[in-house]
Amino acid sequence: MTPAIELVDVHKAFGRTPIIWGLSLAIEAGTRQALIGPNGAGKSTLFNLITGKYPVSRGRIRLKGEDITGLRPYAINRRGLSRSFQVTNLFPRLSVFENLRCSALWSRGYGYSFWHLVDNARDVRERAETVMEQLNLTARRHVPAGVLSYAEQRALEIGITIAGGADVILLDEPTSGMSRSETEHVVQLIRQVTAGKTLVMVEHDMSVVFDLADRIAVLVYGKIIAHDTPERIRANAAVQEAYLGVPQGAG
Amino acid sequence: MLELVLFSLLNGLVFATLLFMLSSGLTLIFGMMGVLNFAHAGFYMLGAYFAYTLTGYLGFWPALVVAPLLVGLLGAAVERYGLRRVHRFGHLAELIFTFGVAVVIEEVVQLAWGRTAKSYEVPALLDFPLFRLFRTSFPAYKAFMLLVSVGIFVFLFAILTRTRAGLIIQASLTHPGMVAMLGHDVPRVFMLVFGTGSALAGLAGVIAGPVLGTFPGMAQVLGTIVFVVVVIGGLGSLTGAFAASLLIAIVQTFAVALDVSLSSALATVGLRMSAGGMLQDLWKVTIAQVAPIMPYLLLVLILVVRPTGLFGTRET
Amino acid sequence: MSTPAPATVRALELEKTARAQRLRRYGVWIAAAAILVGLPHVLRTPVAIPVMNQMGIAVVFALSYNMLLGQGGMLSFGHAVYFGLGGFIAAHVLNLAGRGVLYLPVPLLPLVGGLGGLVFAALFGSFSTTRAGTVFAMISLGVGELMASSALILDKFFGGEEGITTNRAKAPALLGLDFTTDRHVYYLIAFWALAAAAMMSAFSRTPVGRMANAVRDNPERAEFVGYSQRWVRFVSFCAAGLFAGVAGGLFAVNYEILTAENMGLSASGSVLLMTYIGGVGYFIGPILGAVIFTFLQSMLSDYTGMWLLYLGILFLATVLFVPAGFAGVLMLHAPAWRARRLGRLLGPYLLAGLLGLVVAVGVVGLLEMIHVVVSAPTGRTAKRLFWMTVDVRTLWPWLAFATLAVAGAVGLRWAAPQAAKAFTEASRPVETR
Amino acid sequence: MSRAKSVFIGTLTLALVASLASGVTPADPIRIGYVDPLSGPFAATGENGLKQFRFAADAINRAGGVLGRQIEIVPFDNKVSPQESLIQLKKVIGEGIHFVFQGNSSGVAHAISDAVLKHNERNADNRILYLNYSAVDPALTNEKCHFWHFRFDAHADMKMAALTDVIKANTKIRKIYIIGQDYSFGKAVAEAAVSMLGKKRPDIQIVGNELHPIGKVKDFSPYVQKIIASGADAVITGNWGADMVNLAKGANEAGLKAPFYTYYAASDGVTAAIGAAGVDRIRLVHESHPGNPSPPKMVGDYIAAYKKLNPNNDINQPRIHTGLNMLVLAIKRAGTTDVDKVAMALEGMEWTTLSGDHVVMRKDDHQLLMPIYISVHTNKSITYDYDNSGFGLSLESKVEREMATQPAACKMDRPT
Repeated sequence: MTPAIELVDVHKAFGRTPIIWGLSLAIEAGTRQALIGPNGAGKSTLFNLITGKYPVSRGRIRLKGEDITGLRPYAINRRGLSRSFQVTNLFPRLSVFENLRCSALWSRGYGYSFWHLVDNARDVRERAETVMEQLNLTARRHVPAGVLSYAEQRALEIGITIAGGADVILLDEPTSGMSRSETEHVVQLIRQVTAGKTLVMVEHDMSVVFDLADRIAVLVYGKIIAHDTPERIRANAAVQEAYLGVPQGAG
Repeated sequence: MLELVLFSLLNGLVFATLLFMLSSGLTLIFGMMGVLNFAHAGFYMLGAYFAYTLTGYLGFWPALVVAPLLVGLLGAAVERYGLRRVHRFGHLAELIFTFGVAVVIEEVVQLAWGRTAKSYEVPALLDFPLFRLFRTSFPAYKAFMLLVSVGIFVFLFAILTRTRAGLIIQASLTHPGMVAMLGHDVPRVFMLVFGTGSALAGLAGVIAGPVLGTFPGMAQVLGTIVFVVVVIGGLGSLTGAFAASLLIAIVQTFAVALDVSLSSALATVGLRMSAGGMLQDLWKVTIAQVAPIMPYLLLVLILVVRPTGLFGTRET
Repeated sequence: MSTPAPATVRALELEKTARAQRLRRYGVWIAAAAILVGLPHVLRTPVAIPVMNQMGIAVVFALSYNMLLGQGGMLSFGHAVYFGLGGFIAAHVLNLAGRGVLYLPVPLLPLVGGLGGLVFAALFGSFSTTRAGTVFAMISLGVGELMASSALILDKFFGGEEGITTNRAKAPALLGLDFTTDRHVYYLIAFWALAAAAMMSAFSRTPVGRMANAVRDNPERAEFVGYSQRWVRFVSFCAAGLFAGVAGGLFAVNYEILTAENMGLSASGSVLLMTYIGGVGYFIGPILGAVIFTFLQSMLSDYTGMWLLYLGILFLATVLFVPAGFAGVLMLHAPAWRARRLGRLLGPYLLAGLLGLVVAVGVVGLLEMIHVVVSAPTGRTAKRLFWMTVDVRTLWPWLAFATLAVAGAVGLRWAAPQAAKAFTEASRPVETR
Repeated sequence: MSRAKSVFIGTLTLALVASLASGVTPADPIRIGYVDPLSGPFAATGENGLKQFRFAADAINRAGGVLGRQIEIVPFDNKVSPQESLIQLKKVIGEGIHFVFQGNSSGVAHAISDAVLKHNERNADNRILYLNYSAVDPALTNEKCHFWHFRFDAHADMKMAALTDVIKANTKIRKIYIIGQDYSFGKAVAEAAVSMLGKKRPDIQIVGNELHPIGKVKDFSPYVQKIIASGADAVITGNWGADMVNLAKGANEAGLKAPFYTYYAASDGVTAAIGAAGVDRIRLVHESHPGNPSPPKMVGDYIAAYKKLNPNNDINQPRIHTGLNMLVLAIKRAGTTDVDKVAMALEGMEWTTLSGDHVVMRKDDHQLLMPIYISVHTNKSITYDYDNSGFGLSLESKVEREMATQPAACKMDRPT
C-alpha cells in the first residue's frame, strides 16, 4: 500500500544552520501518527516542509505516491493535505461560520468562481454547519474569529483544517495551552473528525500522544531516531535516553 | 562634453543630498512606525516658509537653526496629539491622518503667507560663483548645500551607532515588537523620531527654498518622489535612502542629457519604425523628455524584482 | 458521535432565515431603484442633476475601490488609472460610433469602459498583485504616476493636456433617448450605478469574493485551504479594474471629455479619501463617502476659497473621532436600533451636535475673517458670514467667534461624555426573559 | 388661531411676497460668470484675475452700467481642472448666467469651449457665450473655433510672430534653444518658433528643442547645463509658474547669460521669485504696455488706481479691461443680453485699449487682433513694479497689429 506521506532523504538548512538532516519517513495511510521530540528538534520545520511553506534544501516528498516537492501550499492542499498551526492562525475578521465556509470552498469545487453565490452553495454551507456542530461552536456562528476565547480559537483552528475534507491531516500541537478538561475535549474531537483519515500530529502532551497515536516517530536534532508503535517507543532505550528521560505522563 | 558631464554630476550630487535630507527622516518614520507619512513634504514646505519669515527678522543663519527646530517641535506635536491617538486604528487611518495634515499645512501656509511665491533669496554671504569652468559657474550656495547634508549624514550615523537612543531606534527597525518588551518607552521614541524626521525635512526646506522656490505648490512639486527614494532604498535603511537618493538624482540628471528616442535607437541598428497609429508618440519620445518620470519606472521595476528594495530586509 | 440529523434540521431553519434575508436584500435594491427614479422629481434645482450625475459616477468608482481596499486589503494609490483608461477607451469608441464606424448605442458605452479597465487591470495586476501591503501600494503609486505622465506624452491616444472630447448626441439613439439633456444621462448613470453596485455586492458573496476577505485577513492561511493568495488578489484586482472602467465609461458619457487629470494621483487620492471617510468596512461606506465628498467638493467652493482647508480638517476629524467612517458610526447604532432605544439618544445627540455646530461656526468665522484680512482688496473689510455682514476691523466679531469656539468646545467636553454614556446605555442588549 | 401663530403666518406671507417681488425688479444686474482657479496652487492667478474683473466692472457700473443695469461678476472656482470646470459651467447655466469669462490653462479652455458648443447646439433657447481672456492655444480660434467663443488675448502664434520679428532684427543671435512644458501650449510654441524662424532667419540654428513634463521638474540645473552645452545665444520658452521661476533661477546660478524670450514670466509672484536672477535676461511678449518706462497716461492711472485698492496685486492682464468693456459695448449695441445678438455685435467690433491701441475682433475666427509688446525684466527706472518687488517690465519694442496678425483658418457655422 502506498504511504500517505513519504519523505526521502529530506534536508533543510536555514542559511548555514541545518535543521533537518537526511530524514526519511513513511506514514501509512489511515494511521494516527504522532511526531515527538525535544524543543528545537525540527518538528514544526518538518511540518512546514511537508505542507510547502518552506522549500526543501534536498530530498523528495511524496503525498499518496505523488511527488509534491517544491509545490506551493495551496497546490499541496488541493491534493488532499491540510494542516493546523501551533500559533492560532485564523481569518480574524470573518465570522466562525465564514471561516469554516471559506475552508470548505476549494474542495467542493468552487475554485475562483465569481458566478456562484456562496449562499446558494448548499453543499458548502452544510459542510460548514456540520463542522460547526462538531466543534460545538454553533452558538457562536456570527462571532468574528478574532474575538473568540482561546479554547474556541483552538477548536476553530482544527475546524478550518478539517472543513475541506482532506484525507491527510497535520495538526501542530492542537492542545497547547489548554486545561485538562479542554484537552480531553479536543482529543475527543480529533478522534471523531479524523476517523478513517491519516493524521500526523506534533504534540508535547505525552498522555495525548499515547492516547491517540497508532505510531510514534521521535525526532531529535533533525533525525528520526525511532519510529514504532507506542508500546515499543515507550520501551525504546534510545528514546528514553535522548528524549523522555523523565517518567512518561509528566506532560 | 566634459563640462556637461562634470556639472551634471555636481548638480546630481546636490539634488541627491537634498533628497537624502528628506528621505532620511521619512525612512526612519516609515521603518519604525510603518506610517506612510504624506505630511513629510508639508514639513519641508513649512521649513522654507518659516525660514523666509525668520530671515526677515533674524537673518539667514539664525533662521537656519531656528526654523528646523520649530518644524521639529510641530512634528513632535503632530505625533503626540494626533498620530499617537490614531495609531490604534491601524496604518490606513494613520495614512489618512497624515494626508489631512498635509492638506491643512498647505492651506494654512496659503492663509498665512498668501498664494503667491515668496522671494526667499540665497544669503548674500553665499551669493557668488564658487568657481567657473569653461562656460559654467558653480554657485557657492550649492557647495554649502552639499556640506550641510554631508554633515547631516555623519551626524545621523553617529547618533544611530553611538548613542543609546540610536541603538533603540535600530533595534525597533529590525524587531518592531521587541523594544517595548525591553522596557523602553516606545511612544516617546516614536515622538522623537517623528520630530527629528520633521526637523530634517524642515532643514531641507530652509536650504532648498532659495534654490527650488518657496511657493504654495512646493510640497506638491516634490510630490511622491521622496516615497520613491525610501522604497527603492529599502524601508528603514539609512544607507539605502542615501544610495537611492544618489541613484535617482544621477539617473534624472543624466537622462535629461540624452536626446535618444526609441525610433532613433532602432534606426541606428537599421530598423525603421513607420510612425502611425494611436501610440506613435511612444516611438518618438526621447529619454530626456521622460527623465522626471524615470524614478517611477525604477520604482516599479525594482519592486517587482526585489520587493524589499535595494538595502531593505523587510517588506512592510 | 455526530449524526447528520441536527445539522440538517438547523440547515432547514437557516434556509428559512436565509430566504427572509434574501427578500430583505431585494427589498433594499428595489427601494434604491425607486428613490433613484424619483430623485430628479424631488430635487428641482438646476444644479441638482449634474451634481447627482457626478455622485453616481463617484459611487461606482468608490465601490470598485473598496473591492480592493475594504474587501481585499489592498491599498492602491493608482486606481484612477483604470477609471481613466476605461474612460479614454469609451470616449474613443463613442467617437467611432459617432462617425458611424461601428454601431454602439450610448447606454452600452459603460461596458466598453469596463472592458478597457479590465484589460489594463489584468495587465498591470499580473505583476503588482504578487505582494500585498506596502509593496503593492508602492507599485500602484509608480504605475499611477507613470500612466498619468504618459497621458501627457502620448498625445495621439490621450490628447495631451486638453484630452479627448467626444459627443454622445452623435452616437445612435436607443429607444428615443438621444442624451441631449442631463436628465437622460441621469437615468443612464442611475441605471448603471445601481447595476454595478448590485454586481459588486454580489461579487462579495461569490466564492472568490469571500476568499478576498480571507486573504485580506490572513493570506498564509488562505494558501493552506487551497487558495493562491496571488490569484485571489488578481481576480479582485481585475474585478475592481472592470468596475472602475465602468465608472470611467459613465464619466465619458456624462462629461464627454477625458483628460490626463482623470488618471492622476489626485484622482486616485480622492477615491481613497472618499472611501475611507465613508467607511471601508461596510458596503454602504463608499456610497456614503462618495456622496458626501462629491457634495462638499463641488458645493463648498461656492462659499469659501478655503474649502480645501475645511476638507483637510474633515479628514483629520474623521480619523480622530470616527475612524470607522460614517457608515461605521451608523452601524454602531444597530444594537440601539434593534433594542428600540434610538429615541433616547436624540436628546444627548442633539445637544452635542448643537455644541459641535457652535464650535464649527466659531472656527469657520475666525478662519474666514483671517482670510479676509490676508487677501481681500484694501478697504474691503466687510465679509458676509452666516447671513450677516461683519467688519474685520472691528473687535466684536473676532471676540464673538472666539467666544463661540471656546464656549462650544467647553460645552462639548461636558456633553460628549453624556452622549457617549447614553449610547452605551442604549446599546446594552435587551435582557432575555 | 392664536395671535402668535397669525403674526407668524402673516410675516411669512409678507416675506414670500417680498422675495417674489425682488425677483423681478428691473434693476437686476447682468451677471457675468468668472470660471478660474480660486483655490489650490494656481489660485494666486485666479484671485488676481477676479480682482481685475471686479475693478473693471466697478468702473463700468460707476459710469451707469449697461442697458440701465449694473453688471456683476460671479466667481466659480474651477480648480484648473477640466472636469471641475464643466461642473462649474453647469452651475453657471443653472444660475441663468449667459456670459462666461475664463482664461487659465488652454486645457480647461478646450473643455469649456467644447462644452459650450455642445450646450448651445442642444439648447437653442438657453445659450451661453464663452469669452476667453487668456488661453492662447491657436487651435481655439482655428480648427476648434466656433461662433460662441471669443478670444481677447493674442494667441501663441501671434506672439511668436512678433517675437521672431524682434529676433530677426537681432543679428547677434545665431543659435536658439527652445524649451517648454510637454503639453499643447508648450508644443504649439515650439512648432511656431521652428517654422517662423525657418522662414524669417534661415541662418539661425535651432540647437535644442526640449519638452519636459509640467510641474514635475524639481531641479532645472541639468536643463540649463544642456542649454549651456549647446552654445545657445537665446532661449525661447512658454514655461509658466514654478517651471518658469526655477528655469530662470537655474540659469542665473550657472551663469547662463543668454536672453530668455518668454510668455508668462511676470507677476503673481513670479516676478518677485525671479528677482535679480532675471534682470536683463528675461524678455516677455505680451499684449499691452507694461507701464514702464513711461506709460501712456491711461495705463498709468489705471495701474495706480488698482494698486491703491489692491496693494498686493498687479494689473498684469489689461486684456481683462478690454474684454469686459467690449462685451458691455456689444450688449449695449445689441440692446439685449440675447447671446446670439451680443455675439453678432462683437464680431468685427473695434476698440481702443488703455495703451491707446486700436484693436479689432476679427469676424472670421473671433480672434482679437492687436499689437504685441516685448519687454524686459529689470529693476532700472521702474515706476510700476510687480509683486512690490522693485522689479518690473520695461518696454523694449512693439510689433504693430498688422505685423502680428496671422491668417484666419476658421470655418465657422453661424446660427441663422
